[in-house]
Amino acid sequence: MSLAQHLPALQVVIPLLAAPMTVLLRQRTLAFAVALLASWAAFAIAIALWLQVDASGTISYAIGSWPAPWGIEYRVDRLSSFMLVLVSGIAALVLPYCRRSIEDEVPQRQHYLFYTMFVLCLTGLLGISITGDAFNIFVFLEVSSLSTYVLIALGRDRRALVASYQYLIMGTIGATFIVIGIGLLYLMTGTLNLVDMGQRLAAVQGTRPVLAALAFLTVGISLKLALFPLHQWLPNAYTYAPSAVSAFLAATATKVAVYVLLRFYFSVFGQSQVFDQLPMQQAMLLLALAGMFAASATAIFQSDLKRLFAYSSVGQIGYIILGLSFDSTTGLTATILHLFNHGITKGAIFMLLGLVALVMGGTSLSRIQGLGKRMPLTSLGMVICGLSLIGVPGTAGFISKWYLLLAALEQGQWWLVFLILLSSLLAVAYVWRFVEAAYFREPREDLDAKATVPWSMALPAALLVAATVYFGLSTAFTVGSASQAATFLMGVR
Amino acid sequence: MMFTADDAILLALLVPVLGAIGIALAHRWPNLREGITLTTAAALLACVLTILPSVLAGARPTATLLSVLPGLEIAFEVEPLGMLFALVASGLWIVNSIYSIGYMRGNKEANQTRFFVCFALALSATMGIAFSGNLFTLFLFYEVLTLITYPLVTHHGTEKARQGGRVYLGLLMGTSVLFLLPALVFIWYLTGSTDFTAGGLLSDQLGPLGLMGLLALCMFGIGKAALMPFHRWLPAAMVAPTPVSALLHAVAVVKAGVFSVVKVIVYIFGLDPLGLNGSTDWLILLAGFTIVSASVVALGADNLKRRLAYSTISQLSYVIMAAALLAPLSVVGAMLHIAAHALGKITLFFAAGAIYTAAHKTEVSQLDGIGRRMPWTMGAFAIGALSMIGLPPAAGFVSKWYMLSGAMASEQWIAVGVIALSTLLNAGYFLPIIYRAFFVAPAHDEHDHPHGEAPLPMVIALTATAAGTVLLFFMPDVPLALARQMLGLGG
Amino acid sequence: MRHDLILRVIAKLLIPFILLFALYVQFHGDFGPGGGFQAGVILAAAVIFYALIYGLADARKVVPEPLVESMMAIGVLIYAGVGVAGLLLGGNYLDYFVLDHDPVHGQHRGIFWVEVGVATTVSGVMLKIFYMFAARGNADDE
Amino acid sequence: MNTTMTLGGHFTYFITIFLMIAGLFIVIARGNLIKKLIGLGIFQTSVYLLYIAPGKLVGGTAPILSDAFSVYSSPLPHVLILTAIVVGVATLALGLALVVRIREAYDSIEEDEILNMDAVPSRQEQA
Repeated sequence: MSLAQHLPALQVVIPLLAAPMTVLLRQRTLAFAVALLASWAAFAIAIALWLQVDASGTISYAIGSWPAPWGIEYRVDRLSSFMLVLVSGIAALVLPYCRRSIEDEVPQRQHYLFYTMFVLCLTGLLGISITGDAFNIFVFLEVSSLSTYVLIALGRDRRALVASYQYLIMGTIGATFIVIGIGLLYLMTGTLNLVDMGQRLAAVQGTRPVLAALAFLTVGISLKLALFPLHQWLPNAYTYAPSAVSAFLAATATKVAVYVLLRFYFSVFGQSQVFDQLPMQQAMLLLALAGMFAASATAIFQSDLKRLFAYSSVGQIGYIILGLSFDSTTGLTATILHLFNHGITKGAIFMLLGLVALVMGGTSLSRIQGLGKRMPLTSLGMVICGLSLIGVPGTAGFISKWYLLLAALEQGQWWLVFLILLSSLLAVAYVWRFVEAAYFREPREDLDAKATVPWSMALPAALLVAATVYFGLSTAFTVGSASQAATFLMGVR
Repeated sequence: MMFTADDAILLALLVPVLGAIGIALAHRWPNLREGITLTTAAALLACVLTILPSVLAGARPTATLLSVLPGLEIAFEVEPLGMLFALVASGLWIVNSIYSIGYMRGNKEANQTRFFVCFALALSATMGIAFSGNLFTLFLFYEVLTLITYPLVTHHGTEKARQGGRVYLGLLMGTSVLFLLPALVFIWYLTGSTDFTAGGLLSDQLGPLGLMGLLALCMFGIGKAALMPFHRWLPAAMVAPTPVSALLHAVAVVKAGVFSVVKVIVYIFGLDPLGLNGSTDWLILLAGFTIVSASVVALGADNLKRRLAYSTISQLSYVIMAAALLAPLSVVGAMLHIAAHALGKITLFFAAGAIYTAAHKTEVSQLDGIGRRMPWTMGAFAIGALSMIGLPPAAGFVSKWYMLSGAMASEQWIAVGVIALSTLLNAGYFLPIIYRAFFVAPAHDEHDHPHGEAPLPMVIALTATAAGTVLLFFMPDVPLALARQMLGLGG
Repeated sequence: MRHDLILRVIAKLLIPFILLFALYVQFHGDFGPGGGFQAGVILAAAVIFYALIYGLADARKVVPEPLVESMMAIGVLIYAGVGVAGLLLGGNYLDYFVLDHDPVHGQHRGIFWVEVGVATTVSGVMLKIFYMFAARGNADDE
Repeated sequence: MNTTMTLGGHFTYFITIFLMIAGLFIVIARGNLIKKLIGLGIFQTSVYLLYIAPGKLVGGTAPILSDAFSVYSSPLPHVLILTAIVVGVATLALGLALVVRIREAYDSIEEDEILNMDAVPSRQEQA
């Protein structure tokens, strides 16, 4: 028996096993240790899987040895291996960060449950990325969503409860839409295996139930990925959740939802069906543009940094969907790239904001005046990540914007080029609200720094900031994976 | 020297960064900090000078840092134009540092460490622009320069300074992202590369209209060149301390702008392909318009720094116009003008700063008789003004000469007319200042207080640059040699 | 409700049978309708019934909170453990065929333990939910 | 005749859609947090029907192997929906738990009141 052969199962099982262990141990340090080990193991496995896929192509793993169309299949292809690396990598960084971060933000006796929920959420997200079964996607989606609701509700502000409730309602509606879509597909094809489903759909292409399924799935997933105007849950959820949770969610949750969308569009429906039968391209384009402008413009007028960057996330999701709407390999590459690049950038930003919240006692713009003097390195990190959001060269955000522009140019849509760039100027505006407050206003006298910056939080944040710069300069991994995944998806059918 | 010219390129980028770190670490000891600044400046000049001989000999030192995407490397290649720019910038940094020390201390400015750190980093970015081997690298450092100089512009942190900073950043970042970036992506899309190529990177991928459009994107995208209507940032940035204005106008920022313009025209589009179908006619007209209208605004400006700022806008467009003429002679003129204007304008700003420090005066109308109290300062100012107007014995004469010859050779009579007209306007707004300073009796009012010259470091600095202006008139060998190198005319 | 004698007596009589029925459903799951899920709920129902009649405090003495929480965890561990056992014995994850010499026996064995896990977790979760809601807001009642 | 047959044959779908719309309507239109959850429950339940109804074969029996029967209903939808029901229960439980805590924190379970309560302090914060 070789261990390498079972990596796809272990990818999900290890964090899944860690969840009950943390409950059994009850003691927060032990629970933390278990969660940490599990997330690091998951990251190692994800990298190993990525290497395997890179070397020898798609891996298929039959759960319970039931062969593919009947049993549940775990399927690791280029796209999912890339997602696995992103999700588990962020988790591996956020977990050590959690320990100190939640000390102030979550009651102590709930700490071990926090870790339980965290690894459960990780399990769900990894499961979505790895499974090749439509219904299994729904199950893992709910595993991650339910634990997310709990994690958000742990925020110390009472508004966290309302935010969590709203997210629960919206999320459940979204998930139910997804189940309806899957159900309709199941009715039409009699299978739940994604690949099998894709092959059988060819026979019933364009029939009304299939189109209805497409519509239901699109709306449901769009709710989950916070596509404008289905994004209302997101700003509150990110604002009031504990910092570590905001960081993890901002970097992974919506991204995995985008993955699900890509998976259904390209592996199941096939790009021709999605874009020819319904005016998806135009709809996506419009919504993406609306998101890019409306959400970014809203971000400018926020007075709390967490909320500001939450709106910015909605805007950035616009870019991700915009890449999809091009219906070209370059556009898809841009989508997948931005998925990753925006994930690490936003993760870093929310981690840094956690530090700010810890030291300054909050993240409102009036509180962080003069931050450049009090927390010079943190502010610098924020600026770097802000530049990545704008898309300044030398940062990860530039690379994805580059591909987005390239995709627009390929189709000769100059007006889109300028719209993309105009909206990144909006990003300049909201990032500069932070810069001006942090560097060109004097610190408030009445607020004292509450704590020093603990290295267990600073180090993971610094690593992510460094990654933001690194992936802006060295793109072999990101662009390589993304373009391979895009070519793979476009060539599926 | 133990290292080759190739290494010196990377070293030139690294030295200011190391200097900046040193400055930051030494923030408690101002004397040590300033010592580090000066040492770094000297070391940088030494680095640049080690590259000079090989470039003069016709070599093209290169260095590649890393490849971001296929055909999109951060790569450096020193060619004559960049060499000249680097020489000017690094040379003037030393002078500017001496001056800054006097100015910052004389005016008891806050946040001096941040000031010197950003200054050093800005120089590193400038070196990156000067030595960039492709448009992507240039763009990268161009943006870095914008960001690094932003804290310098908003140095005072007042509402006015923030406002100025917003305009500065908004215009520079806005134009570069909105116009230059798509141009960059488009060029890469067309050719799979952004390398600066002798004779032009673009061959025949585009029709005349497309070429014109792309040129327009590039020209408007390089907002630092202050081509109208994207010139507003320069006056807005005048809220900064004077050494910063000197840096912006003479050493790094605007020069980076016109340098990029020349580079793009010569190495991306190529003189010949552009000349074939007259794609630059509109640019000549626009640059001409900028020259004349900026001069007219300068004529009416009472604030000294504002007048100088509009003078800069008009002088920058000389360079753009000269490059747009596409005649080899005028391109030589453009290169020379980068050096000549740098020396002249830095002198003028130094003088303005010295007047502010010693006499706390900012308006032209207050300067009656100041030349008697500050003879060195106003003497240097006069030389700088001569250079701006283009009279001997100042360097501005040489560059204007080449430009005019180029314009005549290519029979662009509009350009000739613009140069002539603007020379008159230049004289119109500079000579009265000199006249007031030396020949009008000082008005006595109660606010006046007795003062002499500015602090010694400032006087030394401005005298040095004034001397340089004169020196360049008599010995333009190095810039000329570099210019001929660039155009392949032989040394 | 404390002194409602009839209810108390009936509860005492009924609860053993409810528990027995839970076990029946649990073990009959192999052959007919039933299984860990239903059994777990019935098991929890017995305890909830007890709590309704005798009060939450008494129920907590019988089935203490930490036990409930552990049940939730242990059930999942059993389930996942069966999967890992399949892994260790040379099959894929959750592979029942390899759990015994004979694949059919292996199936039996695998399902049996999985159902045990399900029953444990389900009853744990039901009780936990009940405890949480019941304890809310009337702490002095306990 | 034909239409009535289709209507009759598709009656499960009509019920499904009715439940779906009704549930969604309650979620959107009601301000009471508990009622919203009830609406959500109805909405989810409609989906169970959507899955299970097509699995039923006329004349088929429960899928328990026996010599007496040869036609069985499809068991797979039931298995799927069993999972979905668990998920639904979990969601409902969590939602209710949140409502309990919201009530403790705000002393209200009406959405507009809660939003009003939060709007005021945040304005003060900005001032």
